[in-house]
Amino acid sequence: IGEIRRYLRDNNPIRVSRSLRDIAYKAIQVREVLLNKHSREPSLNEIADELNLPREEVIFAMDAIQEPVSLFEPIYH
Amino acid sequence: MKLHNRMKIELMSLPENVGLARIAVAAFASECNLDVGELEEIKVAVSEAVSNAIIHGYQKDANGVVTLTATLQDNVLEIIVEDKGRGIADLEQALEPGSADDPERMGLGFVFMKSFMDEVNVESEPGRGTRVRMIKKIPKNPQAEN
Amino acid sequence: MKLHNRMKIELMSLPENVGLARIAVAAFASECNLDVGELEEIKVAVSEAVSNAIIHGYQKDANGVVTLTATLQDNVLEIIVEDKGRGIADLEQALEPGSADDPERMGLGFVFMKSFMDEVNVESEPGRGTRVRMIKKIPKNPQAEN
Ligand SMILES: Nc1ncnc2c1ncn2[C@@H]1O[C@H](COP(=O)(O)OP(=O)(O)O)[C@@H](O)[C@H]1O
Ligand SMILES: Nc1ncnc2c1ncn2[C@@H]1O[C@H](COP(=O)(O)OP(=O)(O)O)[C@@H](O)[C@H]1O
Ligand SMILES: [Mg+2]
Ligand SMILES: [Mg+2]
Repeated sequence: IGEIRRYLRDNNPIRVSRSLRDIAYKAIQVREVLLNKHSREPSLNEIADELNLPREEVIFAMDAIQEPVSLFEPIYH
Repeated sequence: MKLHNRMKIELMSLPENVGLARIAVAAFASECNLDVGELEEIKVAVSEAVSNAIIHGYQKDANGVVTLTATLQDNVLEIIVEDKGRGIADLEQALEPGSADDPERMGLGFVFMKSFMDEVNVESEPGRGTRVRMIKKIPKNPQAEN
Repeated sequence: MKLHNRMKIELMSLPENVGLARIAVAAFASECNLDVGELEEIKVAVSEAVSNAIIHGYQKDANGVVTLTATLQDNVLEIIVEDKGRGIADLEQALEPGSADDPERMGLGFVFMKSFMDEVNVESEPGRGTRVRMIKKIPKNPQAEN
């Protein structure tokens, strides 16, 4: 347990927002690569597979780099 | 009809929960093998419906509960967003573009929902609440292996 | 005690919903300004509890419903995972490491939950279901900006 805990901690002294941004940018790059390779829009599953991440992690990250509320809801900004 | 998956979420009526609803629905829909753009459209539709429940339904009273139900049956994704808030008196007018009651708002929420989803039904009763039911047909096989 | 936020999620007992539960909790907890390691630990604890409900509680019968409740009150995050499955006959033994009923499993789920969360309580009744309540103290101000 101690080892797993150390693994989780040591690799991640950073803020969540920062790590999500990193994943999101990687996802955007991978999407671009797959798009060029197959000449079609890749599915989220394909992007997640390529990144070796669960697809919900990619969703969470991609969402984090967007506006917190919908683009069309100016009221909170 | 084969039921593939279902989830129900109850959220406090807080602006930060719009993001939560959006991520949960995207994660739910992601088993349908959609691409990022298709997921984005579903997320926008859900954001609009949940924001409406919070802003208009409960008028930002955090104690309200917004209920989101997502069901995946055959190739059909159904999303229902419900509130027990103040309801809509003139539903026909509310569904039109630019019907915002506040000049700062664009009044495009329902328009987005209708353009991003294949079907949108709204039921509302003044003083009792609103229920928005949205349907999206999934072009690909839901449980397809990648 | 000030209630900051609450959500309740009901999920079908499907393995793919473990990821959904994990990400919903991550989104919920992300307003607590945790670092990645802390958030990751909470996600592991939730994954273990939800997996147990699906694998052991409902023995993979997809019709079971797993309920996840998350509450943020003052600096305390409470997570409850509940199932109406077969329950645990010998709770004391189940909480020990290596108590797996299947030699392929490690029997470390509860051990992880206990080491990653500040408090873990399990209630269970054979034939009626199991309820795991986990508490995490949030060191920082919940609504702090990063
Ligand atoms: N859940 C709801 N409860 C009460 N009123 C609502 C609800 N959803 C929408 N409305 C009403 O319908 C109108 C149009 O909604 P919408 O198209 O999203 O535009 P906007 O939110 O920008 O005003 C709102 O201004 C509001 O009066
Ligand atoms: N929700 C549950 N319903 C029924 N039995 C459970 C539940 N959660 C745990 N158990 C029992 O407790 C044991 C220990 O659980 P855990 O520590 O997670 O180890 P593992 O899941 O690897 O067996 C399980 O093997 C199972 O017998
Ligand atoms: Mg709106
Ligand atoms: Mg386990």
